[in-house]
Parts: sequence; structure tokens; C-alpha cells
Amino acid sequence: MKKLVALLLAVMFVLPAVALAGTVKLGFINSITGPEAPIGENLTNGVTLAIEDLKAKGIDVDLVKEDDTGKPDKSLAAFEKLATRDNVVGIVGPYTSATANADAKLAERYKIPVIIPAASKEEITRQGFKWVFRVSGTTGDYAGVLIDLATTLGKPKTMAILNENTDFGVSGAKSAKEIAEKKGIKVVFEEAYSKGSPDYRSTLAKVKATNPDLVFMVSYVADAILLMRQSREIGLSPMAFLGAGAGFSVAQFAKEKEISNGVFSSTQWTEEAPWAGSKAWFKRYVKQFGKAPTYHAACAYESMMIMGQAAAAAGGDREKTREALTTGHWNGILGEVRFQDYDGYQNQRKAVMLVEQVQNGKHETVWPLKDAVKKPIWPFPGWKK
Amino acid sequence: MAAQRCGQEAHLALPGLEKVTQFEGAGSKDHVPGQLTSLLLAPCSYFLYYMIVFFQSLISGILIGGVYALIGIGLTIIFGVMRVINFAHGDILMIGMYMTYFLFTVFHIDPFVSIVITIPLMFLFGAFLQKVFINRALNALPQNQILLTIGMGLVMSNTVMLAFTSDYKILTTTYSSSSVEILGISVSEPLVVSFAITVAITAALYWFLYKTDMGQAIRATAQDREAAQLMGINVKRMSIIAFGIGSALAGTAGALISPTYYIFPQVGSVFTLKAFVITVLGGMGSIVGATLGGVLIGVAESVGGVYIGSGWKDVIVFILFLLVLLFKPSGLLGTSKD
Amino acid sequence: MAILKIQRVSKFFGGLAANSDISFEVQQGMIMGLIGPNGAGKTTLFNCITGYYPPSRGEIVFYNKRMNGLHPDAVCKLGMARTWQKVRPLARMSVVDNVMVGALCRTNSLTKAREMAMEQIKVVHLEQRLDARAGSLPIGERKKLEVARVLATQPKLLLLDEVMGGLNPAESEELIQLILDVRKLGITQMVIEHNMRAIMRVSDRIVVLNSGEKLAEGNPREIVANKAVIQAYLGESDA
Amino acid sequence: MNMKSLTANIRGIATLPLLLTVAAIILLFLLPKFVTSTYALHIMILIFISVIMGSAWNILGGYTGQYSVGHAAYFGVGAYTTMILLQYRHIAPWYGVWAGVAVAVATGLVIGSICFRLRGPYFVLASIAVAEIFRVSALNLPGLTNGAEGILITEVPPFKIGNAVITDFMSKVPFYYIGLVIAIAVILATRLVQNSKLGYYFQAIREDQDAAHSLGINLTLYKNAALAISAIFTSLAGSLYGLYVGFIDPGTVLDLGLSVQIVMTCIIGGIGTVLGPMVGAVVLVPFSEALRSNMIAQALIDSGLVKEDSPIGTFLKEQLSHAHVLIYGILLVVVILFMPDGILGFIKKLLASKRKETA
Repeated sequence: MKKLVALLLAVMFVLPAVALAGTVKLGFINSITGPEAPIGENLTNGVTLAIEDLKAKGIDVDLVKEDDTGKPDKSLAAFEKLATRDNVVGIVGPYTSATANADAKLAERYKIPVIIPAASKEEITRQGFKWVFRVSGTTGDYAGVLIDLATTLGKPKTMAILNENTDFGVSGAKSAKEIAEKKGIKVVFEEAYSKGSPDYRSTLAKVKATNPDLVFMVSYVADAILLMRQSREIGLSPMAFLGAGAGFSVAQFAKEKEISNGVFSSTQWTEEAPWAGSKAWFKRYVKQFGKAPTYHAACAYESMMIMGQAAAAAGGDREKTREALTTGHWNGILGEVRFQDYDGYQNQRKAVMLVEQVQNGKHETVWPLKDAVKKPIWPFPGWKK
Repeated sequence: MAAQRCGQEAHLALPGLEKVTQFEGAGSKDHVPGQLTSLLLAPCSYFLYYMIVFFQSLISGILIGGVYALIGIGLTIIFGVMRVINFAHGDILMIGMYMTYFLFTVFHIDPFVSIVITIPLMFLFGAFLQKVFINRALNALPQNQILLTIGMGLVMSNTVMLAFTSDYKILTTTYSSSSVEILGISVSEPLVVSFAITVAITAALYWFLYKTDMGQAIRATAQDREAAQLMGINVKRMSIIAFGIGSALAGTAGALISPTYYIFPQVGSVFTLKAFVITVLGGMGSIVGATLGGVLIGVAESVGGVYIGSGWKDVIVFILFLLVLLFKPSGLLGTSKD
Repeated sequence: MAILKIQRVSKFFGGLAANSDISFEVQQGMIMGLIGPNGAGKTTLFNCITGYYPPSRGEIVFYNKRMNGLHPDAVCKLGMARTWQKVRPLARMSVVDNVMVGALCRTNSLTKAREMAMEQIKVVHLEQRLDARAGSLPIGERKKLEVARVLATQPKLLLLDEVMGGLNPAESEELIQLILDVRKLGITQMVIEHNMRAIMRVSDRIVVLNSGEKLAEGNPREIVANKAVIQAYLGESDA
Repeated sequence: MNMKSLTANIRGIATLPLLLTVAAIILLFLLPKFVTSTYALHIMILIFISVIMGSAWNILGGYTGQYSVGHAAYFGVGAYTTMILLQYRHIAPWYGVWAGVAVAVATGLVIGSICFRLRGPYFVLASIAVAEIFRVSALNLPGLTNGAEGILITEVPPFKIGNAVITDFMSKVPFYYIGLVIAIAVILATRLVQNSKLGYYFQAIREDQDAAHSLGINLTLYKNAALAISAIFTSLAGSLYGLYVGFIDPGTVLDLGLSVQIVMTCIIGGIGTVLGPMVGAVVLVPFSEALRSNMIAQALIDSGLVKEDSPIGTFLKEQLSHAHVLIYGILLVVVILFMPDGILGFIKKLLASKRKETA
């Protein structure tokens, strides 16, 4: 045992990290295991594709992958290791809002550029940090575009908000409430549920009793399907179901067409996104990993592409990489990306959000209208018996 | 558009309520028929609304409770016979879910039919766990047993994750979201079926434990291990059988819940704690108690979710649990001496 | 002087009376034997006296103090200590530590407690096993350890619950000697015992319980001659 | 007085181990002067926190035998009190920490009055239930705890006496020393407890509650005393964690997984011994960190034992990162089945069997 401990200590503290010449060393923190792992996998795959594409561009990335299991303290350890032991030039990640929030502080302390691919909590880029960049849109963006759509297509007066009781869910719900009230929509029902419960029927019955025009839900993958299944059972049938990101935008959700048809969801990227190479990238992803990518994958891909190019151009210098990120702009599967300061944000991409609607078991981009592939179906057609 | 909306609302089957909400949000709809009548109807419709929400939550609670009961019964048998707190119970249930999922997607066997295969396989799996792991720790300190089962749970969920990735699997049958409406209350069809199966299995188990020699031997072991040994009962064998039965029941619960729930490697943790609460609530070792406990927890979650808030459901359940522990430590139906 | 007065004590479990209406007194310095067939309510009476359960009815008076409702630890502090029918060594602690736990009832100093413990260990002749784990002792030594442990709490009244149960004749003899030695220390004892020969030898007075009721009380000779007692015991062996 | 036990007693504070201990402590105090790697310091701080949590649990679980699997409650209550006071009331943490301790002890006494009436598995389950009630309540009381979003502090204010800045908390070093001091304090406290009436009474309760009760031990009093000591240090660990990481939410500081981890540290090291939790922490923290960051695979590849592009190499690199929790689980099962008394107990047994061989 002592020998093992000694070996471990040696590995951790003493052995210098081997730096390969002619390459850029980057770090990637992600939730590879733990409860966030299902979505984490999308990020990993996106980054894998980015590394291939960077290589094709002549940029060899020596990537150090770290698992944070979705916990802030583990994420800090990973960051610490990447920043000090592995001496990476820049870091992409972590995935969740909670871990991103914790890591952002360290980025400032170690002066190491970080691109946050998919965490959407607003505060992350509102703390005056110089080294934290975010590709992901914010929870406000998610809610904003959906409510835009709803107020353009109809005249909703009331809205019910149902969100899972997590950082993601709560901040999403907060943004939604704010924006809705600004637009004169009355929030008649608000509840945070604890995720993973097999039975939401009673909560949905309460929602139904308030008879809202819009039902706005924030939820991860599996609960989204459950919520819709049980909405159907209960006969909850508002003017529109709005789902903010995550659970409502995955292909699995669309496949359950009995319950998902007509549901709107906001997202940062789709197969039909109006940006160069989206479709091809989608196909490549499906071919390589055997399943459809979510926007998380696209965001992670783009983040790594940007970080790789910026770091390579800066010759592996952290400060220069940061400058490159602040001033540069990139064109990829997310369209043009710039990191800007606006509305109290710093180094935040102004995300162009899209709205998809499930039509015939498939997510179709329906908003903004100029980029729409299909016409949005409005209002919710009701449940088929 | 307005007409369309109204057409939709018609099937709410709550004419009175409909008018009241319209009246309250005056002008929110394009037409407001008979404000006065709706005002008169208001108390009546509010009553109706409360009744419907209440019965809706009560019925879904009872139906979900049926599945909980099955999980609880499995645990009660294991705990009763071995006094081991099995923290891997939820993970065993998870294995059952995956089994059901693959039987469905690969061999197209209906989840409710597949329990015929799941039950014996899960029994063997449980027996194996008992023989290889738990048995060695039967005389260990209780905290070691807890950690052992936690470790086993980690191994199970992470092996499954390595094998099948951490993706959520959704098992969609033609009836996954079908329901029938009775007096404005919707009743989920698959839950009704699984409830019926639960009742049948519970009855069969009851018969087994009370009417067969082996059942008697298991109950004797649960009552007093040493005495049972002195009476010539093969306690080790009974333990293996008990763990097998417990696992089979957990697996069955997994199968029954699959069509209406979702499946992922860490799904077990949701159910492990619930299983303990149910078991203690009903009285350790009491089958009828666990059944009652399961239904009670289902109803407490469901009704509590409505009237106190769905975020607080778990608190309600745990407080109920502590109250029972403190004031009726032997459980609602238990006769245990400690 | 009567140091312990049991006055019309009854104990019910549910509807079942484990003790009903039992009265007797224990005099200073004596050894009181408590006998009766299995299920006669002897241990229940011990439990009532030492505070494990409150008696349902009646009073227990120790040195003119009413004991009803006191917890076992308080009972011990007042000078009444008991052993257990099924020995309860503090298994993973050493012999000396076991006895020290008893002594710590009277002192807060470990050094003092150790001295007190050593004294009692000498009384029970376990000097050779000081550092042995209590759980590893053979049954006879465990019984002695238990006696040493309660002696260390400096009791005025010692309640011994079948200290000879499960022992071979030689070991029983040692314990009989021990009980007699303890009497020499001036400690009053109340002894539950199944071993009739032993109880007749050590007891100054005997109370016989049967089915929760007091059947007889007297000195050993009287008890041996008591028809009801013989009946009860024979009845038991017939069954 | 018996010679054997006297010498045994002296051996307990014999000079050689004492010297070694002092040397180790001095070394630990000097460590930040030599080790500049903040990563190493980070791991050390995590080890200290783990030692504090483990030792604190050990007093209640290891010595008194009350196997609480709900210690996250005290950890979380301490962390939350300190962080709430700092963030929303602007009360400096060196006051907040003590407020945290007070709240944790008060909480402990309430929990104790409920749970200590229960024994064995029932106590374990009740302790879990109480901790879960705290977790869910923290989620649902956003006015107090900021709910699921957690509390994020940007920086810990510098510690000043008058105008003189004693520590600025900008680097890891202050946290290192605070962790080290509390860790030493908790081990010292364990030793003091072990060699006092308290320790004897705690262990008697652990071994047999009824027997202990009959020997004049007030069970409620002493169980609560053990819980209070335990809660004090667990709460300190929680506050230190919160301030150091700068972010807490119900899912991390009030999690059932944390409670399990606390118990695991003790059991792996050796339960009911002064140094057990320390051994457990020193083994578990680096081990899980090495697994998490896939360092073992990397080391095997770097050392040339396994070629990176060989199938084994790719397997290790790609799969091991997914498998670390699995390995952790397997380790747990193996330790419990084959080293039921933890690493310390295992070593003792090895030494004893060697001694037998030589004799």
C-alpha cells in the first residue's frame, strides 16, 4: 500500500508533464461520469470532432481530458491540475452551470482563458471576469426567443412555469418569468419539482386548473418525456407548450411523436441551422457516433475549434490567446461567433437562438421565420384520442 | 383562433371552472358568456375543481404506490431475513429495467409479459449476489454491510454505464401514455395493469410465505436467526432464497415501471431510499405492511405534492418516516420486538 | 434494616401480567435468593427494580427513596447494580477497561478508576487477563468480569441474574465462592439462580416466584419444605 | 499497579512516536515553503478536509457506535451558515464559522433527541432521512439558501486585526494552514477523548448500550456529547470547504453521497482508532483524484509499461476515465470483504502474524 501511495504521489506531484513540441496543449473539463454524463457525452463527441478538424487545419492539439463528475469541487481540482500541472494554454468546459461558476474564478486567478461551451446561467459572464468566454447562450436567450415566438403568433395572457429544481431549471425559470412579465404575460403558476419523480400527474393537474395560455417547462431529457406523457393523460392542453433547451430538444424526445408533436423548444443549434456546414457536420456526427448530436455537441465543437485556433495563432501564450479571443471572430457551425460585452455581460457570445417544433416526430426549425424550414403550427392542436 | 381554443377547452369537462377563470381574467378571452351565471356557479365549480385535483392525485398516488409496494416487499424480505440494509436495492431494480428494455427492443417482448423471464433471471442474480458477497459480511458490523451494498450498487450502475452508456433509454409501448377518463379523472392504463400485477404477485408471495414449508422456514429465519438454525433450518440457504426473491421483486418493479418511466444507470438511487421508508413504515418483515407502506408513500407524495408543493414531496415522506420510527417503531403493521 | 422494599409491584405487558402484586424486603448485608420456574417473572422484576421499565403498579423503595421512573444510570449511581442473564461484556474493550467503565461511575479520574478496577479484578481473580479483549474470554471468566465490573460501581445492593447459568460445576463453585466473598465485603445481594443447590447454599432468605406471583418466602430450609414450591417445580418438570 | 498495563500506557506516549509525530507536523507546516505546485496544495487541502470530516464522524460513529449516515447535515449547516452570513449579511467568516458551529451543534441536539432513541439500522435510516430533509429544504427555501442555484462567493475578505492584514486568502496557503490546524486539532481531540472518561463511556455505549446504561452511563447525555463534538468539527470542515471552493449548493454540501464518503474514509482507514480516518483520507483522496483524472493510465503509458497506441493503451485512456467510479466501487467491496477492520486493522493483523512467525 505504501508503495502504491508513493507511486501515486510521485505521479501527481513530481513527474513533470511531458510537453510535446509543435503542438498546442489544451484542457477539456466535462461531466464524463455522474448524473450529467448523458449530456456530457455529447460534449466529448463534439470536442473529438473538433480535434480532428483542427488537425486537418494543421493544428495538433495535445488534449488533456478531465472528468469533473458534475461536482464543483472535483471541477476545481481538474482546473487546478490543468492550469498548474499540465500547463495548458486554454481550457474548454466545464459543462454544468454550477461547475462553470466555480471554475470561472480560478480562470481569473491563474489567468488562463476558458471557453464555456454549454452552461447557460446568466451570472457566469456577468462578474466582470476577463478570462472567461462563453459560446453558450444564456437562460435569458432561451426564454426570450420562445416568448417572442408566442407573442408574435398569438396573444397569450397567462403562463405557467414548471421547472426542475436544479441550478439550470431555477435560473431558466427566473429568466422566463422576468421576460414574460416584461411582455405583459401574467405568470399564473410557478413550481419547481424535484427531478426523477415517476409521477407528475398531480402537479400537472394543478397546472391545468389554472388554465394557462402557455406552459413553459425547463427540464432535462427524461423528465421532459414524462411531463408530456402525463400532460396528455391529464388532458392539459394550452395554446402552446414551450420547452427551454435540454430535454425538449433531443432527438429522443421528438421520436415520441404521440406526445411531442407541436411542442416548441429553443435551442442554439439544429441540423437545419442556417449556418455553413451544419448539415454536413450533423451527418458526420451521426456517422461517427451513431446518434444525432444535441446543440451541446455543436457548442462544444465550436468552442474547441475557436480555442484551438486562437491558441495556435498565439503560439501557446495565454495572454495572447485571451487577446485573440477578445478581438477575433470565427465562422463555423454556429454562424459568426464574437465575444462581446453587452447588457452587463463580458465576453459573451450574442447567441442567435432558434426555435424548433416537433412535427411528425422530427424537430423542425420554425423560428426565426426567415430561417424556418417549416411553418410553425399554432396553437397547439390538442391531443389525439 | 378563439373558436379553436374554446373547442379545445370543452374537453376539460369543467364548464363552471372554465367560466370562472375567464371571468377573473376579464377580457383575456374573446367572449365572456354570462358573467352572472358563472358567478353563481363559482362556489360549486371550485368545489368540483378541488375534488378533481384531490382525486386525481389520490388515484395516481395509489397506482404508483403499487409499484413502490413491490420494491418495499423485496427489501422487507431481505432485511427481515438478514438484517442487512441493502443499499443496492435500487440498482437491482435498475438491472431489471435494463433487462426489460432489451427484451422489448431486441426480442419485442411486451414489458408486462417479460416479467415471466425477468423474475427467474433476477432471482438468480440476487442469489448470486448473496452467495458471493453478502454472505461473507453477514457477521460484519452493520456499517460495513451498508458500505458493502453501496459499493455493490456503484459497481452495478457503473458497469451498466460502461456497457450501455449513460444515455436515457425510453421504452415506448403503444400504451405508454394512454389513459382512461373517469369522471374527469384520468387514470393511466399501464399503471392500472402494473397495479393489478403487483396485487397478483403480492398474493402469490403471501401464499408462498404462509402456506409452504419453505415460506415458513424463511419466516422463521426472519424472526430469529439463531433459533431457526437450532430448529434445523438451513439458514444460509434461506438467506440466498430471500435475497433472490427480494431481487426478483425489485426487478419486477423495474419491469412494471419501465413503460411509464425512463431508464438510465443511476436510476436506482431514486428508489433505494423510498424502499427503506416503505419498509420501515409498514413494519420490517411485514408483507402486508410493505404493501400498505408503498401505497401510503405513493399517496403522500402525490397528495402532498399538490397541497404543499412538489418540491417538498420528499420532505413529507421523510417526516412521515421519522414519525413512524419514533411513535410506532415496529411499523404500522409490524410486530417486531425491537 | 430493610434497604430495598418491593411493595405490591405489578408489571403488565399488554394485557399480560409478568409480575403481579409482589412484595418483599431485602435486609442489609443479606443474600436474597430469587427463584422460580422459567417465565416466573424474575428477570422482569430485576428490570423493574433497576429502571429498565417502570413498574405498572406498586412501589420500589431503596434506602427510603422511591425508585419508580428512575433510569438505569440513576439507579446505578444510587448504589444498585446488576448483571445480565446473558452476559454483556464490552466485547472490544480489554478486561481492565471493562471494569474501569464501572469504576468511572464514582470518579472522573482514569488513574483512580484504574486503581479501583484493579482492586475488583483481584476480587474475581482475573489479574492474569488484564489486557485480554473481553469478547475473547471464555464464559466463566466473562461472568466473573461482569461481577467485577458491577462491583467497581461500588454498589450497596448487587443484583445477580443467573451468574451460574451455562457454567460447569467447577466454575459454578468458583462463583459461589465469589458471592460469599462479596458478602464479606458487606454488600447486600439479590441472586436469581436456577442452580438449586447453589442458591440453597448461599441464600439467607429466598423468594419464590411463579407465573408472576410471589409463591413463597422464607429461609432455604423453609422453602425446601414448602409444598406449593415443590408443586410448582414438579409441575414444571412434568410439563 | 500492574506493570504490564503501566508500560503499555507509557508506550502509548513513548518518545519515538512522539518525535515522529512532531517531525511530521513540522514538515507539514513547512511544506508550502517547498512545494509551489498549487495542485499539490489543493490535494493537501482536500485531504485535510477529509481528515477533519472523517475524524469528526469517528468520534460519534467509531467510538460511540452511532453510525450516522447523515453527517452531510452538519457539514452543510456549517457551510451554509458561514456562507449565508458572508454573502448576505457581510459578516466575516472568522465569526461566521463559529456561528456555523453553534447552529450545527444546535441542529445536532435536535437531531439527536429524535434519532438517539433508535438503534442499529433504524438509527442509520433515521440519520439519512434527517439529512435528506435538510437537503430538500435547502433546495426549497431559496429565500434563505438561494435554493438550487447555490451560493457563490467571489472572494474571502482578508483577515485583519486593526489595519494589519494577517491573511489575504488570495492563495491556497492560508487555507492549507487552516486545514492543517483544524486537522491536528481534531486528531488531538480524538486522542484526548480516547484517554478520558468520555472515551471510556463512548466505547461502552458502542459495545452494549444496555450494559452501559446499567453501569451508570447516562446514554442521552453521552451520545449527545459525542454528537456535539462530532458536529463541531464536521461543521468546521463544511465552512472550510465552502470558503475554499467558494461555491456551495444542496447537491454538494448536503448530499447523501458526501455522508457516505465520510463513513467510507473511516472504514477504509480503520474505525474507532485515532489515526484511522487520517489513513483513510490520505489513501482515498489521492486515489480517487488519480482515478478521476486518469493519472494511473497516464502513468502506465508514460512509464513505458503500456504503449499508448496499443489496444490496452487506448482502452486505458478512453475507458478508464469512464470507469473510475466503478473501480472505486470494486475497491470498496474488496476492502470491506477482506479488510473489515480497515487498512490500520489489516496492518496490525499482518504485523501480529509476522510476530507469531518469528516467535
